[in-house]
Amino acid sequence: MTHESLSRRSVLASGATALGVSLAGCSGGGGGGGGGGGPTVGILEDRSGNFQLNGTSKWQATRLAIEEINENGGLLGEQIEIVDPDPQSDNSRYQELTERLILQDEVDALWAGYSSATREAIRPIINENEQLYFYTTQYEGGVCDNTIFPVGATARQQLGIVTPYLAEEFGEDIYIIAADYNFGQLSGDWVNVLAQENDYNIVGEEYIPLDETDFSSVINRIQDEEPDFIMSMLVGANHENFYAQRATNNLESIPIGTSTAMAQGHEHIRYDPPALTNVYAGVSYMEELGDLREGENFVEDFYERWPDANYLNQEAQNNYFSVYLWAQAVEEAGTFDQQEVISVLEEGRDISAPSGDLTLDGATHHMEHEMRVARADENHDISFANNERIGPSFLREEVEGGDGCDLREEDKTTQYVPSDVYDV
Amino acid sequence: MIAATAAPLTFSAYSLIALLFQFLNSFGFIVLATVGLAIIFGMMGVINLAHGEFILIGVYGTALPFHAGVPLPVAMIGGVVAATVFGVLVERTIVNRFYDRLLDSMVATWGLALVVSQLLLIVFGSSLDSISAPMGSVAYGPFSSSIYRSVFLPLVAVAVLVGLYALFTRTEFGIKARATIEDPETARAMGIDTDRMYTVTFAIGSALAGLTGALYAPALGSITPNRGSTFLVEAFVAVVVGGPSVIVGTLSAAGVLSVFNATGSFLFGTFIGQMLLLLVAIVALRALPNGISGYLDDWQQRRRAEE
Amino acid sequence: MSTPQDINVRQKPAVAATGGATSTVLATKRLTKNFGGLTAVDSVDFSVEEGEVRCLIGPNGAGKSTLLELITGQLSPSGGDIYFDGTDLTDMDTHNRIDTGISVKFQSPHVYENLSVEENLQVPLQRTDRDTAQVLAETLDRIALADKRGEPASDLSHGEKQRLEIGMAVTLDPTLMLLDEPVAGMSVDETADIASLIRSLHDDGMTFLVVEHDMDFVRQISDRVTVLNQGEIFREGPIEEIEADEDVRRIYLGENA
Amino acid sequence: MSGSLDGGSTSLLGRVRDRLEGPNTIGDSPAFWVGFAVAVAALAVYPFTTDPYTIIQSSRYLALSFLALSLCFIWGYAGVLSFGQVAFFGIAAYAFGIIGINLSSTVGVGVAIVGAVLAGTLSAALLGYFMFYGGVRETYVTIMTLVVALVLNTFMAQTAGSEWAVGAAQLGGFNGMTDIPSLTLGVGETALVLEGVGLYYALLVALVASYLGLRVLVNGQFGMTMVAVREDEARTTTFGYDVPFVKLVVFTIGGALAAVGGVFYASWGNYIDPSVFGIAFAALPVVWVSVGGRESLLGAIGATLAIERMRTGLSSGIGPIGSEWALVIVGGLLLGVILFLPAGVVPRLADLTDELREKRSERSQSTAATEEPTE
Repeated sequence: MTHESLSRRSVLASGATALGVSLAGCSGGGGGGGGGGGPTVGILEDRSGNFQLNGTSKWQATRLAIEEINENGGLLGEQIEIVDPDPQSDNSRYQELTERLILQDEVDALWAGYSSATREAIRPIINENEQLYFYTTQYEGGVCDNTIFPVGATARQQLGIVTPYLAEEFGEDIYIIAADYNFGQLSGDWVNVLAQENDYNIVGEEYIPLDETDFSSVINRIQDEEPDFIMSMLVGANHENFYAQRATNNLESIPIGTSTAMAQGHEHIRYDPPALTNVYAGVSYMEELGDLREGENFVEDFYERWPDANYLNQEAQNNYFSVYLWAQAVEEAGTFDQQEVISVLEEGRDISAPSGDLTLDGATHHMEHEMRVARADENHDISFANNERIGPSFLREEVEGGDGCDLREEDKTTQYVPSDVYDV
Repeated sequence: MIAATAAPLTFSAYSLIALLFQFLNSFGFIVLATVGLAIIFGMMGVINLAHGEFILIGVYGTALPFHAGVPLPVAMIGGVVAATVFGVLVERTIVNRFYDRLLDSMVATWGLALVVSQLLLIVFGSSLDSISAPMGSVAYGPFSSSIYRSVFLPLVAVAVLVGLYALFTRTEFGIKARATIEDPETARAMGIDTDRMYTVTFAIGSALAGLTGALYAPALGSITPNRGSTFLVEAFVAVVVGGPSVIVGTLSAAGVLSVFNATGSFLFGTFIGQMLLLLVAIVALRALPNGISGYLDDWQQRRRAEE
Repeated sequence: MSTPQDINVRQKPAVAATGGATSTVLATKRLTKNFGGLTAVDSVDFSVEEGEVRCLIGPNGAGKSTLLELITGQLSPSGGDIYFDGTDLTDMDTHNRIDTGISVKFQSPHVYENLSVEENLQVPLQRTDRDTAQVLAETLDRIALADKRGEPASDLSHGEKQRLEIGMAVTLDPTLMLLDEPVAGMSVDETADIASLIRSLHDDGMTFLVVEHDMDFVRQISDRVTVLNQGEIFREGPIEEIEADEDVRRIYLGENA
Repeated sequence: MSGSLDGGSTSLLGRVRDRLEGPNTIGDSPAFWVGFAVAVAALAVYPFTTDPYTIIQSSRYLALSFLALSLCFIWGYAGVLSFGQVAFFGIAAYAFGIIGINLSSTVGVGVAIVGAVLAGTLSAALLGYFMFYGGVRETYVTIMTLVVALVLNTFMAQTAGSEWAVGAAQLGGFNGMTDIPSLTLGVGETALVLEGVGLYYALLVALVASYLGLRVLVNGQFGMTMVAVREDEARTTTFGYDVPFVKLVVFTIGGALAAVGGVFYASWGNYIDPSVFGIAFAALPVVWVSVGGRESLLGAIGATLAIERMRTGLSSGIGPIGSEWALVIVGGLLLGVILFLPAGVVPRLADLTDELREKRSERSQSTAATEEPTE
């Protein structure tokens, strides 16, 4: 059973334009349906539970973007309503709330979830209701799904910038440590892919349960292998202890490359130096980068709106720019109708974000990001290096025997993994 | 996918030392995580499911003053005091209603655990800044180990057990306590105020939980309100594997479990180490339903009988 | 849903309380139990004949309750064997021993406090294929608790609980009934009630093994008495003989005097 | 002859009621049954009065109610407190996913249902045998069941790689297993896929049937046996009951109930992940059953529906109470009930109505019996 009669056919508002994007709205198509009132946006980000540290700033940045749009006259002449219950880092609550936001609140677009597990938990519901959904966390990559726009950098983008940089700088013997679940394992696969492509040596590879806090034996093994650098895809508060124990054991001389530390959980601020010294993160954005747009100051605006906020992380910036991405598409489509908005998005768009000028790849629903290497020094001060624009090459050029995934051409609700293409 | 196991260490004298330190680290952790729970279980039969949160109060009680500028050793005393006061309050208001309803006491303390960890989140936010571990590390060959975790904490663990042994065998409290364990009714008939004994016991258990929290505050990395579970599972497992006798039980369970945990994670990675710990616990429970100390009691009796 | 195992109520041999050729119902061979250094039951050879009321007496710590618990299987012996009706019970679980026709009532009342009197009786009764309603009525009558059948057992007096518990054991229609100090802590009237209850059951052919301290009570019910001392059988014989025995007086009766 | 027919049907009704009623359940009065019928009827017409979202959510609560029934049955009636009932719930959910994905047909779903319930039941039987015949007792049982759930949690979380697949079904690690089929009724072309309202009715029917079935069970001989074991294991042994066997049977039935819930749950979200084995989820059945009343099957169901509804409400805040207070309220509720209503809410309510009724009948008796003022 599909909820044909219920699935969102949003109400069209006639109206003026806003936001400096040209093109006026026009008459309503899309046919009836639609529940109460004006356009509605759903935000499901964790403000309590395990992922609260990362989720809160995502929630804050999404609200900020929508409030800015509303202050500037709204979208298609209407004020956007926000529905944002707290899913409490609980996947079954996510499922429940996703159903609610789609069926009851009939949201026109949804921003939801920090972890990959959350995304997978709600994906069946998203698919069933053909809901436009922005997933903004940096992630393992490979999701090719009709109505989902995973706008965060993928593992291939993040690891692709930092791994070669470290190999160049320090040598080619790599020790991999990663969280023992989907994201960590697939990220480990990506490091292996990069090693194959560039002839690096993987001298050790280890996957660590998410609830482990003691890394003594891991550190002993690293000492035994003496790698040139470590690639760390550790995740969550428990794993952060690795960096503290690394400092205790004077291991800062071995640099660490990562896709997880600093840009999300701001470990470089929460930990005393020298724990994060010589950690190199492949990132699309960090608060320290400021705002690369002319005459805008995202960081200031953010802290003005949320004076108590802890940190403006990479994910929050993704939430922020993707709201504007959606708004532009709505303006261009002249309707909130999700299928039409998706069609506009699939034409591909450029957007000017705090992290730089980015491009949405219409075929894969992924972003071409400005990637950079962020390094923490012995005082945990951040410097950026090796700026490079990296596209979603895995989905665009590698999967399906090189044909790539093209959601404009065919319907798909799948996730590709490195082993579909590579021998890892 | 490449097999998710680590390469085994090169075998050498140094790696044996590393294994020894790994064992000490694990041993110290299990003893300290367990001893507060064990003393309450051994004396009162109550399994305190909020034990992890008691330890957490010790952690917060240490970290908050420390971040306010108090020196670490003094801050640690704050952690012990906070957990003790909290323990006495909990005993007087909640636990004392459940002396004869053990399963209910588990459920009640479980409810308490939910409330405490969430209140810590609401009041103090998602995480407190970490405290750096003192004492640095000792290097040998290619390896190094944290002095604090692998030397100092195991020594404290042994000192705590020795102290408890002295408390139970050398003091009036200890004699009364053992009488109460043996047979509460007779103890009451002999004029021992068993309710008071229980309160004091619970206070000691809470103080030990607080001490554990205080000691591990600098060894946890980030301090978050769900850290209690880090300790809880190991403590549960060790208490049921050890059985009702506090000192013998804790010592033997910590010994057995940390051998498996340390060897497993040393040779095959931390995942195997964790699984081994839990599986050993299940098998041990099945083989020795009253724990190692319960088995030793039986064995001693049989030995005596045969003489 | 039926109960795990329904026991077969055996056809009881028509043995009157007196006379007739008797056969051994229960026998122990060199039965021994050690606790730590203490030998509670020391190589005891002991037997109970069909249709008798045997009393087991002895000073505190003589091993009486231990012997009983060895027979029911709550303790496992350190050595020796137990036979019931020719069957070797030694390695049987408690619940299987009950199915061979033994019933037991412990020293302190062990009724189901939260169940009503009637439900208490139903718990053992539902394991038999006896006519529930009829046996229930008979038993309630016999233990004189018919008017309290609906009350929770926790409301009963000490004596009533003891009667109820004997009633519960009786509903299983056992060949041999083990009673551990059935009148401990009872008034004279209550004691007399229990005595007449035992006698009436005995008249119906039930065999009893009763551990008891109270010699007046023993006199009211017993045919033969076994004296246990320090885990060993000290004397055995008719009640008058035992009471007249100087050695028994010295070790046991002296204490009570 | 209509008269005798009437008589026949009343006595049939009477016989049915006899089996459903007894000392081990609350609510034996005609008023109770009328109330029960009204409540079931209200739940049956509920979908016509509300939106599809609410129905989908209610289906989730109903699926969780099986978990509550299962714990209530083993803890309330046999005194075995398991903190790991979620293990059998989760095992069945995963088994349903594995079989359902591999046999993707309507018949396959039927096989999956049977297979999954069997998997949950057998694992309960296995663990039960291991514990009860091994002499593991009381608090140790509680800890052991919890540890088993945690082992499954740790293990399942790391099964992300493609090597962790059973046929076409990827276990999916921490991210969970997706594409689990929905329940279907019937075969082939005519099969009815149970989603939305259909799933709701299937759950309602199954839950009412399970509830009534459990009532018959606990009020029968076996119920008496369970209660005897709960009250006094040693004594019950001396009546010839094989206590470990009784507990094993109870634990296995409990596992089966949890497994049924797990199948519904997996098909409800078309998804299952290792958090079903986690400590947070494991706590919930204990909360529901403690609050509702561990000796009240209906109380357990009612508390599940009420608490889960409240938790959903709290996730977007209720009035000034923000979502962050949800766990504090749930924990506080549990603590409060255990402290002040140790038997749970429903048994306490039943006591209150009994007292009220007694008082009223006393008053009416006293006014009827005597005219003179007694004050």
